[in-house]
Amino acid sequence: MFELTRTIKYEADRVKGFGREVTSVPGCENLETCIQCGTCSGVCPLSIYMDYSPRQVMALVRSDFKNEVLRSHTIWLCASCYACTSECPRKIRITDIMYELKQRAMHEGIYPRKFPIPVLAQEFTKMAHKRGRVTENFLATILFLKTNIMAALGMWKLGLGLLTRGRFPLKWESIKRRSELDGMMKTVDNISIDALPQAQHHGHKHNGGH
Amino acid sequence: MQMDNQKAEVRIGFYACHCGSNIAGMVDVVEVAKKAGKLPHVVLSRDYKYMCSDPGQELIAQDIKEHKLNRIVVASCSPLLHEHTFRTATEKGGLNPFYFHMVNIREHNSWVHTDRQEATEKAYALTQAAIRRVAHHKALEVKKVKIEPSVLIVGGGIAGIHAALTMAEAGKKVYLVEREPTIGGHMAKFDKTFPTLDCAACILTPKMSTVGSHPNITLWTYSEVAKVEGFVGNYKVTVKRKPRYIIEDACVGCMECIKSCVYKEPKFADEFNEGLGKRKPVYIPFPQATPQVVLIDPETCLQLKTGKCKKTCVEACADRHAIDFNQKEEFIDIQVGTVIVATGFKTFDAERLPQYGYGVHKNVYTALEVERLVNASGPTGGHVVMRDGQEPKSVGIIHCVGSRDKKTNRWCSRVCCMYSMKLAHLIKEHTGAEVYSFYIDMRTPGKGYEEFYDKLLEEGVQFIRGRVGEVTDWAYAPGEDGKLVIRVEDTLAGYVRRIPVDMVVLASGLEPHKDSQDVRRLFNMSCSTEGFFLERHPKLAPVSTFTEGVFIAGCCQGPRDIPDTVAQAGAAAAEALVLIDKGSVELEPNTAYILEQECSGCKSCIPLCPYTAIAFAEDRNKAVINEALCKGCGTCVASCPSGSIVQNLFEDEEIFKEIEGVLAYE
Amino acid sequence: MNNPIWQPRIVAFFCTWCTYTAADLAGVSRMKYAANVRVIRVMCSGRVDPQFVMDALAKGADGVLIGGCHPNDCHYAEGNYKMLRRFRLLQRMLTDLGIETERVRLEWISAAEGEKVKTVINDMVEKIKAMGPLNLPGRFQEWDREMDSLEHAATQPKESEKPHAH
Amino acid sequence: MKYSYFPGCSLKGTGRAYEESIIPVMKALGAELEELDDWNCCGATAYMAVDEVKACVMASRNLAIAEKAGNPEVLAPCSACYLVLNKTKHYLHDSPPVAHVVNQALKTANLTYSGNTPVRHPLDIIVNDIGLEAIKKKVKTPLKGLKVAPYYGCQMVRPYATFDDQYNPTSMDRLFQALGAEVVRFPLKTRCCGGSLTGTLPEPGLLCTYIILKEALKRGADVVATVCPLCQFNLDAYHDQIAAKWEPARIPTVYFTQLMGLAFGMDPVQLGLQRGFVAMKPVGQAAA
Repeated sequence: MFELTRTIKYEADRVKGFGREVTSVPGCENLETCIQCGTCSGVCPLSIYMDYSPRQVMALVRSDFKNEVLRSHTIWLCASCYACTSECPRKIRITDIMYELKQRAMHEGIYPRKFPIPVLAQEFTKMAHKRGRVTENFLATILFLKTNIMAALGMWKLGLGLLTRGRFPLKWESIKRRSELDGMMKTVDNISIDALPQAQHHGHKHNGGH
Repeated sequence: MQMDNQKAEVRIGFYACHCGSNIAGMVDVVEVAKKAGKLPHVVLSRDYKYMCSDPGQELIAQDIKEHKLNRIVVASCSPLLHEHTFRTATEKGGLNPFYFHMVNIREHNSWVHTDRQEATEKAYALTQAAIRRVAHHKALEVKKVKIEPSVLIVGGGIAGIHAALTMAEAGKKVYLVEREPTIGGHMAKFDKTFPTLDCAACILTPKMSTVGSHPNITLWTYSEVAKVEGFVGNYKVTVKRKPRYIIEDACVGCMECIKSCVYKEPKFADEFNEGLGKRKPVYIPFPQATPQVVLIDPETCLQLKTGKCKKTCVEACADRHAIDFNQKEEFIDIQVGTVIVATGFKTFDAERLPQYGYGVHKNVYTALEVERLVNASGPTGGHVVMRDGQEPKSVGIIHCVGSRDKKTNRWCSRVCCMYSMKLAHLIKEHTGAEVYSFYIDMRTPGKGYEEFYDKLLEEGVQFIRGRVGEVTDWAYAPGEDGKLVIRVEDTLAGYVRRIPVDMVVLASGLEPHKDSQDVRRLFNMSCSTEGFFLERHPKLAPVSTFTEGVFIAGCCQGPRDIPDTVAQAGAAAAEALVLIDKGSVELEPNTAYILEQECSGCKSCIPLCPYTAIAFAEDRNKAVINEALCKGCGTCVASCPSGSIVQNLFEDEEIFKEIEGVLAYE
Repeated sequence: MNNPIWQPRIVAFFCTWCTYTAADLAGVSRMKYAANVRVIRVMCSGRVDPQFVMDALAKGADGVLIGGCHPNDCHYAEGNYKMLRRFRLLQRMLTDLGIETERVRLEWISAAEGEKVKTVINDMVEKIKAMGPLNLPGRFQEWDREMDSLEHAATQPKESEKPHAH
Repeated sequence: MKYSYFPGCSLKGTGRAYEESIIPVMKALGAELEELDDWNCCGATAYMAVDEVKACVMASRNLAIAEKAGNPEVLAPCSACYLVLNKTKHYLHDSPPVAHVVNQALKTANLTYSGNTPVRHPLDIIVNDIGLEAIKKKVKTPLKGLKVAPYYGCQMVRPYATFDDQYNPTSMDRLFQALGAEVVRFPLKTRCCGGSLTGTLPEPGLLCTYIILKEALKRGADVVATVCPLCQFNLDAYHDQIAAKWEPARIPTVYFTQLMGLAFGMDPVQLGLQRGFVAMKPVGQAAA
């Protein structure tokens, strides 16, 4: 008993213009010249866990398969080690493209929900925004509560270890001038980067906050 | 010559070429011709489909006669392409060819612009400039230069060898200059040649020895071109002969000196075997080296280094007296009519890609090293044994090392796919090892090449499409301990794979020599952006350069395989033969002369001339230009404070009129 | 001057061996660039007389581009150096005349650098567009008029006490 | 020499030992670290994934505060902070629109950014400015017999590698040799430690960590030395999980500054060495 799935892609599956949109973001231009050699996947320490290899992500972006790319685990598995960017023979800044795709996935709200990595990014951002600093152990606690309560229980031993070694602060770290940072962020919210003259960034900024 | 047109009425004929749609597609040539027809002195203005065609040229000749034209302007392609054609047509009409001027509205206009109105406007402006200019043209006479019936060939690889033999067989005097102690180049190091797998030595060495013994060929190995002066037909070349500490004429190649050297065993890295074998300080690069003359390496020879040696070699040489420890660098001047540059390539230095571990892991080899390993006359006698003494059971060949990579060399080196497959075949044949070939795209465009690929597939070579990420010696999975592990995405199967192998072969790409820029300057050639020598035209003049009489052949122009190299060498030889057999070459009459009545005798022009063509006549207190020495750059003209120097074809008045013309549009 | 579609006029002097050939290469490679440049071919950049440059500006060019071989690559050994030396003098002269030195540009472009022809021309057109028209012929007329009025003033004793027109 | 010191969040929490060792070591070398006033989180890799403009704003607040502080250079010991601050500098330089927004935001806090204060890693300063000769002079108890696997991680050498080779960095190798230690050839010196994945997706994250630890043991190292608090945490804190998943790979992981402190004859507790999960064998004392 098994179910067959059709894997064919139709032209209607493409979101035409998506590839161009990504490659027109500064830093992502070279993607157009990808020769699909697979060096990125070959050097990526995490490619072995990815649903699409980094090389495939490049091909999918270029061919406008927006939904496939933004839903992929690959972009979230990228740990930003920059090995691919360093090695790419076409000088494609693959890590930056992954960031670009992460931002788009967040913005479109189509990232995998229970997947802990985008949740971490969200929570991290929230904490950094609110307090100006990140207290790692609290962040980890929140993360586990949101994604996998069992994992949190499994980590109690690590927490205890950190505590006894003085590496588990019991109070929140934060900056003194929280309102200053808040004001800065509000300023950003009020400027639309796309409305700026000579803006090279294309309509993907999402300064409206989350 | 012709009647003196100077005082006669100027009657200009103008022709605008459509060049099919090449020009007419972007420039309204009909409009340009129509407007040009209304300009002063223009008697006749036409547009025509293809001016360079026979009927087009005929049209000019006819019109000159019928309409009594005495100036011709053609607006078409680049003068570098067809100026000669139209000058000939002008001459055919009975006019001095230098009453012609050409307007470039294709390369400089229709092909590079996108707005029809702007392009047309520009074409008309350039036309006006030419029409104003041509009125001031004068009848000139071309200079003919005799061509010395000899050729200098730089580089003794297969390209140089083939060109030398072709020219020598045609009865021309050939000077073949090679930097290394022997000719043969890279090909001499190869074992087999793809795709036929015939033995490289078997097909090359007979040609080498013919070069060595041919009466028309003077072979100077271990020599370099130091200086080149003059121009087509008459190049004066200085060749530097490095001391090999052997009197070439006296040495018979008996190699007794090598046997008797105080070093009983070969001790020093052998360059010919890519450092895989050893040689003595006195050595011959390989048995079939041409010339069959030994040489002494001053870096390792005891006598040359310390002056303290028993000189057993001299004893062994006995009364031949071929060894001369006092030999010095020598410079020889020769006179040649033409030059063929065939300086070849250098292989990419694999250490520049540290992720592949060359120089770190001893069982990582370059392809050229493996050529020596599989070669029966190589350091291991043709046994593929690695630096650790083992025969490999599994081998990974990595393509595109230093090719198709924006961080190193952008180009495809063209030969690596094929030679990698050849090595895969040979390694399999010699050792029965499992061979993996990692490629980005398999490039086999050549006669019998794709069939060779087929053969390799049948032989069971594992072809994996993916550029290798890294070669490491850290083991993770079972079976990886003590091996070199290749990590790669198998892009066709869709998996990242780790493949442990005993030996890694890096298919290094081809690149220009480190000193290619110096060679280029020596012969006044151009380089393309990559550093390979630039041909005059990529399609129609592939072995010519921008310097008249200097031709190029082989990999110095770009990566290519042996068949293409030989074909190109033949072509270069043929081009050189054409020049020589023609006996003379016509030079542009663009030389400068002095208007004596204007010259104030200030001498400021004299040091400016790089050809010392300007002398000073003390008796008259005037500068004098020697026309035979003048190359026509016009630098003195631009610098003369009294305006008393005139350059033919580029007179001040002509250029001022051109400036006026290009700015005369509305 | 208020013409909204004003297009700069640039006269270029290209040496036949390097830059002219490079421009041919740009054509063969079908690169696209602005149509404002009119090329005059010379054998060597060393042939470019400063008078040519001044003459072009005086006749209405908004800029002049000189293209030669890279240093050490001159077909005639050192014509490009001679040009470079002259170019520096030329720039001083332009400054004295109150003309922006960026209007006259010297570029080394080898026969292989078709791409550079494109970028240099596009860049120069952009920059001159930003600077606006030079209009030397117009200024000459203005100066002529001033000179006339001065001469006029000098020949008319009655107005001689008047201060100069500006 | 006085440096503006940007500790980053980790050095106040899980990476306390890094701060505890770097301050005395730098002091011993004559360099004073002045902590940036009211610094905030650099944004790390996570913020970049959400909003790159805001990430730049976060980072640039620190850069602007540093400019105000007036010291010629900023020292950022955490590789992630080092990368993010430098990356932000590149962004602001390359993208005028982003720079515009950032400058607007800074203005509301009475701050300005000119881009003139370099952000440097302490390893760079120690090896290239202070120099190995000066360091050798400070060594009181050479680390004789200690085999160190130098682990550089990714973000210090990639992609803005300015002071060392990104394929085979050697700054730490040379440093430890100067301290008298033996450096093992470590092919994984720039391989990723898994970054924040160890916390989010244990399987892939911990595999990265496990591979590095296992190889260090195989190469005969006594200790792994790091330049980054996240690397140190990943290599140090998950031994139980690694042992449960694969096999034990117990080897201590310390900061390079801790090894320097030991060689300079400082007290291990003062250097925070007791904070590691795997204790380091006492060295140096025997030689002293």
